[in-house]
Amino acid sequence: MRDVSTSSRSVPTMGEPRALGRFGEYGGRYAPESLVEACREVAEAFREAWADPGFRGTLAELLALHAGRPTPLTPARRLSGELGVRLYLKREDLTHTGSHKINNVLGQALLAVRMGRRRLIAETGAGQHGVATATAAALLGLEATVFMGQRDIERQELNVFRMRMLGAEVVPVTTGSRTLKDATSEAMRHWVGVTGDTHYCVGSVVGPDPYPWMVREFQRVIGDEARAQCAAALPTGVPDQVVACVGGGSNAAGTFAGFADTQARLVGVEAEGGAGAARGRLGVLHGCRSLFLQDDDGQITQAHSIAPGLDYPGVGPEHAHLRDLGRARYVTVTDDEAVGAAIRLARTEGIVPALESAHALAWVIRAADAGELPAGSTVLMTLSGRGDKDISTLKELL
Amino acid sequence: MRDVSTSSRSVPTMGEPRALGRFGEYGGRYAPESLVEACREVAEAFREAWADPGFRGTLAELLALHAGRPTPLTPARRLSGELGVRLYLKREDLTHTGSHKINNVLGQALLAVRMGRRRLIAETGAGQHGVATATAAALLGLEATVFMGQRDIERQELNVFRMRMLGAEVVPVTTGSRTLKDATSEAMRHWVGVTGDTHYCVGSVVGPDPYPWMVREFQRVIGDEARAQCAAALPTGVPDQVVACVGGGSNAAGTFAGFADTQARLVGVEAEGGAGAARGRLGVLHGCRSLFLQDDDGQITQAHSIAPGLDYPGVGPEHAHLRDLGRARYVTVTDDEAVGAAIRLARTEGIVPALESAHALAWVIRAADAGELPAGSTVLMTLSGRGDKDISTLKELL
Amino acid sequence: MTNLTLTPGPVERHLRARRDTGRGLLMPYVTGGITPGWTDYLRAFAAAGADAIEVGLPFSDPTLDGVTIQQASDTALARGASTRRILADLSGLPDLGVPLVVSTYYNLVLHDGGEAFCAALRRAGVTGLIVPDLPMHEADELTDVAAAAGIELVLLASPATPEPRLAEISRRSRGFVYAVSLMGTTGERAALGASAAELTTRIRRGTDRPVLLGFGISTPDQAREAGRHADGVVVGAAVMRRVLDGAGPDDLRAFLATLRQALDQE
Amino acid sequence: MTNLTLTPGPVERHLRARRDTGRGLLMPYVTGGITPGWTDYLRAFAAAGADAIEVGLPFSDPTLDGVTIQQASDTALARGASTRRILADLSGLPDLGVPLVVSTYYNLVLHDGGEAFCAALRRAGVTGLIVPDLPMHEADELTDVAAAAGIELVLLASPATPEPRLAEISRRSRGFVYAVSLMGTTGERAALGASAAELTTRIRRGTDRPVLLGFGISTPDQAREAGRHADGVVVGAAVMRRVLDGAGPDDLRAFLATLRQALDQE
Ligand SMILES: Cc1ncc(COP(=O)(O)O)c(C=O)c1O
Ligand SMILES: Cc1ncc(COP(=O)(O)O)c(C=O)c1O
Repeated sequence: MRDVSTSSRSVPTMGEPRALGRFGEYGGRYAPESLVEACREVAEAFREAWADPGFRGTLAELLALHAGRPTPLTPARRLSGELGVRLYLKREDLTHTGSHKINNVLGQALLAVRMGRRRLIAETGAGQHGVATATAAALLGLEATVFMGQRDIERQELNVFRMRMLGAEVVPVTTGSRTLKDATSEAMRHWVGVTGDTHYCVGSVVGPDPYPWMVREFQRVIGDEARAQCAAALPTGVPDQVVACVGGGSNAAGTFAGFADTQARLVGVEAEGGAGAARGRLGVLHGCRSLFLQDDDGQITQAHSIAPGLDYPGVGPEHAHLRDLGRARYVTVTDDEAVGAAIRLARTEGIVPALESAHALAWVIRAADAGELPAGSTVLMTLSGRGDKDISTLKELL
Repeated sequence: MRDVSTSSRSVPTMGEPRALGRFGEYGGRYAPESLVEACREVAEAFREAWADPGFRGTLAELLALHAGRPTPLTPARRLSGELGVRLYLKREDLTHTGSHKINNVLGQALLAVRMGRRRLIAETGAGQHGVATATAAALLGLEATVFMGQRDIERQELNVFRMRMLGAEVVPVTTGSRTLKDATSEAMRHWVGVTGDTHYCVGSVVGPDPYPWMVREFQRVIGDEARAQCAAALPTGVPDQVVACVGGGSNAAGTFAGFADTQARLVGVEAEGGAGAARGRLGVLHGCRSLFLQDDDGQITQAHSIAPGLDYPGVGPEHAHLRDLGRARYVTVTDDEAVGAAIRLARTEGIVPALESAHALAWVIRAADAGELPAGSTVLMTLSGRGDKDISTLKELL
Repeated sequence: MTNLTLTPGPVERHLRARRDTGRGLLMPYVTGGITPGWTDYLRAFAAAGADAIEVGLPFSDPTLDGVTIQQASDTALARGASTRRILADLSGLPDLGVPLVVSTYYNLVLHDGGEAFCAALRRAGVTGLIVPDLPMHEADELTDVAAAAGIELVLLASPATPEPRLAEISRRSRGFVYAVSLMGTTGERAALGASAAELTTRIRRGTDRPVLLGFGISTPDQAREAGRHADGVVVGAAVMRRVLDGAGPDDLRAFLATLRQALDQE
Repeated sequence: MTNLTLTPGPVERHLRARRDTGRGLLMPYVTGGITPGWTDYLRAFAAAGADAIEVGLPFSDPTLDGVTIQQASDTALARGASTRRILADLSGLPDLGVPLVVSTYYNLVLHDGGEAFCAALRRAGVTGLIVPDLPMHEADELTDVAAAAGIELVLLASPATPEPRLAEISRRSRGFVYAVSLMGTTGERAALGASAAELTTRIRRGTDRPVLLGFGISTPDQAREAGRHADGVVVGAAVMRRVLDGAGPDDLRAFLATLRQALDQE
């Protein structure tokens, strides 16, 4: 079953990008000229901060004291029994605000303070990144404005109110598909006018350089922790499979980063209707060269997923590169499979996952059922967030 | 300010209760004869289990791997600055399912398995204990039935669906005030018929012996962790004030247990409309002798609180005892103060607390403003849960 | 400590005497204050051949009662019923020739304090007391206080009560032993559970005190069957459902007569 | 590497020549495919005295455009506009006497591949290209590919562009330098920002290539003022708002005439 040619290849993957923020042929800084300097400043500030033990220490402290890191590695005992594999869950759902998004946001908010910014802006889909941004802003005394598609505002009411309660302004975006893609465009438009005092806190490993790199580095804590926890908990030390859902790809990138130099097979799971990595073609959107869903005329098509955080027609450039390298593979699952997986995890392990995370699990279930995962193989899956935000969606369905 | 006569008194408080489950004159096992044997079995099983390092180890593992313990001790830096005190938050909101209730439930569910029970029943007010029970049941392969007042079902919709998603049956209780008190009565009635295979998982330090003692012991992890964390983080080692909200009183009891033998002043904060400890009189309800809100005829009156978890007319017997001893004091705050405190914490620290927990904070704010807490004094407050469940309540208000 | 050498009080003497004639005992229940003229039900009970009458003091949180008695309690409380008023109503009654036994939850006893409460009962002509949430191991003090006031504190035994404890309950109970027929709350049931006979047999092994079966006994057939094992029956929910449905004293008298007859046939 | 020694292409030659007569340059914009007879707008522009005409290829995600051009793009796409159809429409036009400059987002260029895309432009009579999300440091390859196809790739400069980079942009831009007048998206504004004059001055220090100010220039007064600093103006949203409101080619011709006049008065 194991594809030795792929997994034993030793590529120096998931290090710093090449010049101009390139991961293979992807990435770059395809920003309007008005944002180029702002991006450069972020890149420079990040590079300095990341090399500064003081910054790293402050961030580590915030992650520990405020966000609740490290998150546990939970053996999913009953489900493992049913599936015939050994499934471990990296519990990002237990972080403050309920998803991995907080890891990145605390990093960027701290960077914003270091850069003398007084305000954060962000796009959000599921609302998790928006809530995380509002949270970090409150914590560090910054202002926050969050752009959110009108459609997502409707299906993620809870998060909208949480953001407002935290003091953030939520700006409804009524253009295009009224989801994450359009919220991102609107945030970029807004940023152009306010670069002087405002940091754009991008929520995934997308956008112009340095975002894909920086966000992956801020999310690397998932993979680094999981690597150490696996080493302690697994007989084999390293899991056979490392699985995460992929919207823009930040929880996957952070997870994969911890295992890039191992024999573990990396699997990114996309929504059937938002499969940038699995079915996108080369393009440029939101500042980076990557894979995007497009029609025959080169127009970006609208993604469709029950999971708002996966409702994005593209994927981060590094994932496109990992796909080309064969280092990671990207698969898709349907809305129905994801909902089924969410219910199954609730019933067997007492965990209601975010619908985004349920995609990763749906693939594990399918692959185990299909015998694609040999009996007894070890699977590390990042549970990127908790399902509270999706309760009203599920309620309508069930 | 410090009341030396009280705080320096060395009483062997918060150990095992006296014979017949007595805390001073409170406690006892005032169960109908049909439940006496079941209570005795629980007491015996708990006593054995609690003395068994194997049981303790399994529980500790569940708490760590599944529930995300230890929870952080978060310095509330911005709010502390505003208040002129040093406020530390014990972050039970970061546990799996979002409140301290999971600590107790994992303990009782494990005990139920040990006792050969195949089913859990529980009462719930806010729904947090119900969700925790449903969660533990799913995790350990037990069935779960949760009794919940119709009024609470309406104001805690999210939690109702979470329980169902986790596979639990939720039984609406339409008698009396249709809140926690009535749900508790209904759970007791139901238990009488099913003691053979069903464990009644009481959600707070109330009910017949051994519940008040057992639940406090399962919640002691809050106080024990906080004690060690304070020792490491506070210049004084022990905080000046230890504050927690009190519904039945389990998060407070668990917190206080870690500090009972210190100089720290213990403060339990009740809802103005559910102030069993502060304003109740001696009575017996739900199996124990304690303090309850009653009218002139000895009828139990209905509590009223915006926080469903505090909407209970009584208090656990050990709190009544601590009050009599002067070891802890019990204060009340209004709905409005609690809502104000919730918003303030959101805006200053990026944490949306449960409305229950917001009561504890409201008192801290009031006491700091009133100069009752000397400038620079250290305050440990247990943040018993997160506010997601209260968002719809708050939304209607704000 | 409870004085175990006490001679039987009036309730027990009365019930023993009747039982010893071979008569199946009947103790109907009514929630005090349920209707304006609620004491008329007591007269009807006596007239129908009750051997003792149980008067419930309604409590806000009747945790051991099923829906019927919950509803009766709520109704009575909504009408303004209270310990004081109910006892006042009882005081006004002529001697019905059968003992009056009050039942209520322990909170109402504690509210006045055991001594005052029992004294008030006694003044109202009550001689027995049932407190379903005051189990044997918590009851010593009240047993003594009640005895001192001339009130017999009846203890309940349940199918779940294990052996040495059951004997203890039988021994310490005053008036009679209240045998809870099934693991459940009060309320009408389709049939008498097997646990009823078993429990009665077990109680009998340790005492010759009268044993009344209660909880769920709703029909003449059930009363007849219960009468085969125990000395008699307590009938609560079956009475109160009729009262809640609007039945007056005469209707209840007719209903109780059917139970009386069933018990007598045995 | 970009060949920096190239002689100016036709767009630049045309604009230089007109500028050198002292004329303020006017480049109106239209979203391709916005109406069935949309190319009539081009004729009207030429007739009103445009010095170059910008044709937008609508893109699904116009991240640098304000609401007007977003809406225009959506409308055109909903009508079925595509690179292919718009270029086909342009191919059918007679020579308008002024250079045609296409503007679009980089995704549409990449979609066909730079070579094929530029060749198609050239076949349609287009000689200039503006790609607002292809900044200078990413543009080398396309600059060369375009040049090889006879297309001048215009680079944008922004008030935020720092010094050495600004000179580099001025040097590497082809056709003209597109000076973004303000830190913002396209769209009409109440006034020309101070940044416009400043930026133009800074660009001029490094090049004598024509400099057109764009973004937000909406009125004759603004055009006049812009003309004082730069060699001319690009007018997009002010045109497109009128088109979206139903204005026909004649209306636009009249509007552009007012701008022409304003520029000429300077
Ligand atoms: C819980 C959760 N998981 C996953 C995602 C997808 O983001 P990414 O692919 O960047 O991890 C989101 C985005 O909102 C999310 O909220
Ligand atoms: C978050 C939270 N805090 C506090 C309480 C009150 O319970 P206790 O007083 O037992 O801690 C509840 C009860 O539901 C709760 O959900």
